Amino acid sequence: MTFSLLAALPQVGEMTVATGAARWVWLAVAFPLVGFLVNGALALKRPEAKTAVSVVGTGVLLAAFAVAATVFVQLRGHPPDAPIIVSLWSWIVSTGMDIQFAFQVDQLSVVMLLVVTGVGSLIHIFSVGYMRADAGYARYFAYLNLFVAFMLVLVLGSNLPVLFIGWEGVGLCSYLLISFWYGDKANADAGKKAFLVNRIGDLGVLIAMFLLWWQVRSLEFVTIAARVPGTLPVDGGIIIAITLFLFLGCVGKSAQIPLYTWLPDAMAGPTPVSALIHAATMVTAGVYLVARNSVLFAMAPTTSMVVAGIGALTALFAASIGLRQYDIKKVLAYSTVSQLGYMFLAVGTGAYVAGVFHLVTHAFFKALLFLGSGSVIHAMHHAYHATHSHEDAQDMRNMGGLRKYMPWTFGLMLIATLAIAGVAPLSGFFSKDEILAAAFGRGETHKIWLLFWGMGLAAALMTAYYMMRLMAMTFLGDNRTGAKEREHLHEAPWIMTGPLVVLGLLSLIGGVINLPAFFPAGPHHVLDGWLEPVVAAASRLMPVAMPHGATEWALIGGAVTIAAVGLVLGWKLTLANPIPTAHDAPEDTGFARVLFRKYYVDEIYDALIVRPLVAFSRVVLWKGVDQGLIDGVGANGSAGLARALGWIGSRLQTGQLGFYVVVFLIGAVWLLRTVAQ
Amino acid sequence: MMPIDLQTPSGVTLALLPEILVCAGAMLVLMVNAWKHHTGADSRLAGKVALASLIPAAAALAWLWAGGAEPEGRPFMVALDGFRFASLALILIATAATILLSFGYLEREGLIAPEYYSLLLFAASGMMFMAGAEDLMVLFLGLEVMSVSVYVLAGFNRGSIFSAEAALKYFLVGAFASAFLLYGIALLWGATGQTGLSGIGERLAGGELPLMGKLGLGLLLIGMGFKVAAVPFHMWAPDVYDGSPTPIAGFMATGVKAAGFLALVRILYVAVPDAASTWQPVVAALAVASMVVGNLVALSQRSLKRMLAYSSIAHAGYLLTALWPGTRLGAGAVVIYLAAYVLTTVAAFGILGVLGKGGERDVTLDSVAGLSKRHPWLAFALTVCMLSLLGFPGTFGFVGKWAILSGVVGARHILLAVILVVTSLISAGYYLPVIMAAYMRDAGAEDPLGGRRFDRAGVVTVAVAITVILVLGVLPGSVLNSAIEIAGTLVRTGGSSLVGIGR
Amino acid sequence: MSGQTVFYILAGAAILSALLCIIQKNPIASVLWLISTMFALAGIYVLLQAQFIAAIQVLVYAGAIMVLFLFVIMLLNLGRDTGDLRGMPVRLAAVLVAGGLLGELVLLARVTPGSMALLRGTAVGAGTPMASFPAGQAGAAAPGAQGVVGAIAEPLFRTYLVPFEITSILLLAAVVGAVVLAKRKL
Amino acid sequence: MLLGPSLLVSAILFTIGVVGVMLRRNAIVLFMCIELMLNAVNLTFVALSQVLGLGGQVMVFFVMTVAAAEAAVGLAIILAIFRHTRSVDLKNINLLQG
Repeated sequence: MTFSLLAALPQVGEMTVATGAARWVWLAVAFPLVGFLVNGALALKRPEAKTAVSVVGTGVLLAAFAVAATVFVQLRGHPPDAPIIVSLWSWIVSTGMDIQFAFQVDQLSVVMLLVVTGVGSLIHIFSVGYMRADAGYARYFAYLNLFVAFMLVLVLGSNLPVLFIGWEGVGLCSYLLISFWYGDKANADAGKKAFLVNRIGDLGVLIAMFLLWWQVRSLEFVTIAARVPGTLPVDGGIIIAITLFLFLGCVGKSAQIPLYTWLPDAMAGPTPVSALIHAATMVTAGVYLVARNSVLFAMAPTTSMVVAGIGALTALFAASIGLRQYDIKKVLAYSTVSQLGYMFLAVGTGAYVAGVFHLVTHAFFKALLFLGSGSVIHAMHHAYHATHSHEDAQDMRNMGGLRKYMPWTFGLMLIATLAIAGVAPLSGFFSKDEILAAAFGRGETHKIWLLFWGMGLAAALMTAYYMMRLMAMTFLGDNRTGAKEREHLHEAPWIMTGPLVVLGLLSLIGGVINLPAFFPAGPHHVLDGWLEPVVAAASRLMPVAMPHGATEWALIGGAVTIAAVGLVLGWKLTLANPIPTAHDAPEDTGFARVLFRKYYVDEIYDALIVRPLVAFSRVVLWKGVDQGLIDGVGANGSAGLARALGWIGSRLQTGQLGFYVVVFLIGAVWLLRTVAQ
Repeated sequence: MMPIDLQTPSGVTLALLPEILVCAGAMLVLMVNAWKHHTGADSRLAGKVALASLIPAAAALAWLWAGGAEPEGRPFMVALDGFRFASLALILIATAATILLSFGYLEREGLIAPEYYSLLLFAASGMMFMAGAEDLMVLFLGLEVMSVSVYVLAGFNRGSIFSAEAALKYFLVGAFASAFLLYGIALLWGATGQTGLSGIGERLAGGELPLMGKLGLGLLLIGMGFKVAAVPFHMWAPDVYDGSPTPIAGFMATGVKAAGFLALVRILYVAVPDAASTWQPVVAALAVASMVVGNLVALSQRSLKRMLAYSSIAHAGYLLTALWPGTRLGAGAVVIYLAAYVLTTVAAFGILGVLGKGGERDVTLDSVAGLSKRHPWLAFALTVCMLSLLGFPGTFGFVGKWAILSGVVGARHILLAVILVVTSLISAGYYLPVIMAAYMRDAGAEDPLGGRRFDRAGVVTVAVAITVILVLGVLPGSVLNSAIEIAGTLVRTGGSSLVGIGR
Repeated sequence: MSGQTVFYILAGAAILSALLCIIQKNPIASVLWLISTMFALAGIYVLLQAQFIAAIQVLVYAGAIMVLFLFVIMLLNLGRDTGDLRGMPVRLAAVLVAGGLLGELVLLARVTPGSMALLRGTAVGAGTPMASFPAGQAGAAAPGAQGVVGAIAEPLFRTYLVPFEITSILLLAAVVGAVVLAKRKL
Repeated sequence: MLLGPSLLVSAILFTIGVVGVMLRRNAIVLFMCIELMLNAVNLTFVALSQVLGLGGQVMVFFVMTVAAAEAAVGLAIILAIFRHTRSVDLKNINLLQG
């Protein structure tokens, strides 16, 4: 039966044949890929050709964006009834298995396409200014282009294996980019950590994939969505297992509890990388995966609750760590983790559109914040560089009063701060409000969602606080950089500020893509309508009751108040006392110290998991088996002679044939006992 | 269709033509040796003769395969089915690649003894007998021909104490394991009265294996477990690979392992498919142990050669996992994974061969640091190898892992699938640093290759292997199909129902 | 003296010699005890009606192969090697592991011709290689005639032709290999 | 027919050979213990051939050939290592490890 099970069932689920621009969607992947090849070749052969690298590196992204825009226009003009599948070639075809290398063009993937190429283009342009002086300029752009190509494969893939190529690929690029400045061991370690933690998540995706194959005999998203509701029981063990394993992948990639620790470390890479990969695109892949498989998650309410719970918890937890960080990028890193938590709260609640909406607005304002911080670090770095100082260019305690020197950066980052804090009518306000309202509305079906909503609200307060604290410490008050350095502080060049302006505009008005009904002006619920075909099936399975009328207004009032309170507190408390520079600052004490040390999570993981593993391998395998058994059992001190000759690597492999034979025989005795039973 | 009567001497000759031609090649090389025996050019000539003698063997194989040779009546002594032909093709590929990679290596290391190539061909013929055996006696003798030749090849670098030690260790443990294997054959024969694999299968059809047969099967598995370096019978492998000349280490990791697995598939799927409840737990346990131990210990290796040795142990674990289901898909997965593994490993050992000298024992991560700057193509090839061994999507290795997982999940052993995935995640911990070092670390002042270069044969071998890995990673369809088709020929000749099918 | 008694005496001698072989510190003594085991086994072969095998056991195994061992030991002048056994803990471990192995293999003692009756009836039936060759009826010969050289030669050159030819390759490969390794100068 | 007792003797001799392999450090003696194991298997073949026909005796013949081939190569390998270390004691032969 196993084999006949593999016989291809007819593909079910509607799909549309590609026409017009959609047929050429693969160009969006091909352009960055070509960029990677060209820049890679330049990196190897002529790394000094920086102008060519800049033109190619950003040009391919703009071209990809043009493709995305064209496809978007086509879809807008003629909304297809079902996803358009652009099949490029038969990838894994064998009896009973037909996996096409195919792209799926529908409303959701186009949104992602636009975000990745659009925000990606801006960040590429910014990088031209930011990385210009770096020796590895061409290599940097090669990796960045490759990353975008993989990211687009991820969002465009029409089935899980193709998505997985992108999923693994972005992980690999992330690893390469985090450890871009590999000379510093900490950076290389951060890259390794990111890769390994991500692989734990990837494991989940792989297992989910095989469970799906086993149960549904297809890995095409369209087919899965069509077939699963009829074949698997709602909230049954299998569907819960599948969705939980998928979510494990999301937890790894999107840095949720308990696998979030890699993301703050990932800030070791260049700042534009943090903006592109660790804020705007790759880390949101988990949210995308849930939205893409919304039908599966809607069929597993238990998993959805776990998703929402983990999301809410992460939002709160990460925000609280952000309260006491001094490194400007670390604050933003924890902020990203926290905002991703919001997105998972949304998709776990069943508000898939709200999740995607927040994903989009977050891409705008978080990219802006990261790039803005990049400008600040750029300025600080130059200042310290000019005076040969070795102070930390990223420590906010060394900043202060930068508003004077960098007015554009200040203004634009302020917009982003207000947006992330949820001040009406900026983009973040609408998306965050929609998530919180959905969570509150779901409280009617299960009380626990009220708790999630409360956690989201508390996280909102903290968000407003730490963001304002960041702004106050960086831009307000007196400057603490140092007298000599001060004169070297200046605004970044236009090639860097330009993208910031665009992002500022988007952060400002980004909410327009999905205005709520109560908003006095503009078209309402555009994104809701746009994504309706994608999430309709899931919404029917798991409807979201949005609050209306007085409740709605009360919720909005509460949220805005909380944002305002947070902002004011952040501003006043931060500037209430003079801030010592990083050099002179006393150690934090009490709970502040716990927060600064990020709840000691890294240390706890280290103590609970890493060190026992190392200790196990060292003590048991080496000390116990080798030194104890081998020496103790008395190979006449041969181990000593061996050590003198220089031991390499594993200590169990003693080189003693007698020991090998004993191991062999123990295995043989065990094996014979097993078969003789 | 081309029925061949294996009962007649002429039929057997026809069926064994590829093996016979390889043996003839070995003897031809010996004759060339008798006159030309002294210089590097002589050695090269012997290599060329050896390589050329593979061509008629391959042609004979192609003729048999394309003609659809099949036994008239019952299979006898030697199998005649698609699975054997595919096995022979794999072994011929591994042998040809090893010969090509040996040209430059032997000259550089001053190993001027043209007998090398003749022993290589003897070993190849042994592998072919073994993998295509329809009878346990043929299997045992083929294994001995292979082993005896490889024992000598491991110690071929007579000036090196490491090479001598590798040969001694391999020989002593190998002979020890052979005794187990032989005992297993004796008991399996005693339990069934048959040495023919399909004969055993028929005798057992539907019945239970008597105790003597179970013990025999267990002992057989021990012997084969040694040959494929499965934990806990693996301890020899790192030391022996380490001490052997690098092309030979590659040959052991590819040819010997492939022959072992192909023979194992034949034994388990043709002779004892009905005793699956006896061997499946053992295979599963060996698979898990190999995957865990191989990958974990590989993490702690500094020398790339030893790292590859432990990695080959881990890959034995993956292959055992592929073997586990006992289904057509399982046999197909073994073939496809072996193909991916052989190609990748041949290329990896080939690259290793130019990275160091004097046996490559001292090649570490530092040796590849900054390789991309000076030798971008070499670094690229190394990267592809590591990614394929890791099972990264887009490489042939991924397709192989995919096939294994499909088979295992299809046979409902989720735990085994999970362990395979987890351990291959661990393997990222030692494959990726190689890529890291090649691309991201700065080279020292000296050229990492120190003037060593691939000769043309080496470049062609590695380039072809890398191209195939990439092309089949992207377009694996036809290979997957034919692998399953090939597996179908084996399962059909088994003539009895397989576990998994029918559930 | 019945055949059974002789068997047990020879079996005891074989086991005792084997034990002495593995515990003798002097390699030459080990070789001699191993040869003694082989002679005892040859005796058992005669009892089991395998006279030809008994003959080549003495001629080839004890006579040729073991003499080769002896020769190499003498050549390397290893006669006075002492302290050749591993230490006490290893001995204990070895005995334990071997006990486990023997505990499993000893189950074979329960096998009787009766328990194999099912096979006996079909041993030379359609399924066996021996019956495959029309002329290969040797297997059906009476047990008493089995020791005859011809009775073995028949299947060897007919049924087992392929393995027989492979042994020729094996010997050639071994000779080439031995020469490559042992020759002082190539 | 002495089938059971023969198989038992064979198992005992095989085990003794195994013990020897574990116990001995002299490569040549260790190799002799492997020969002992092969002899034990031969006894199994001969004993079973009483029931199953002459095939078993033919196999013994093959096993002897294999033993001869292994002896040739094995002793050559031992000679090769002796040239390097002036000893065949396995305790000295552990350069490869880790």
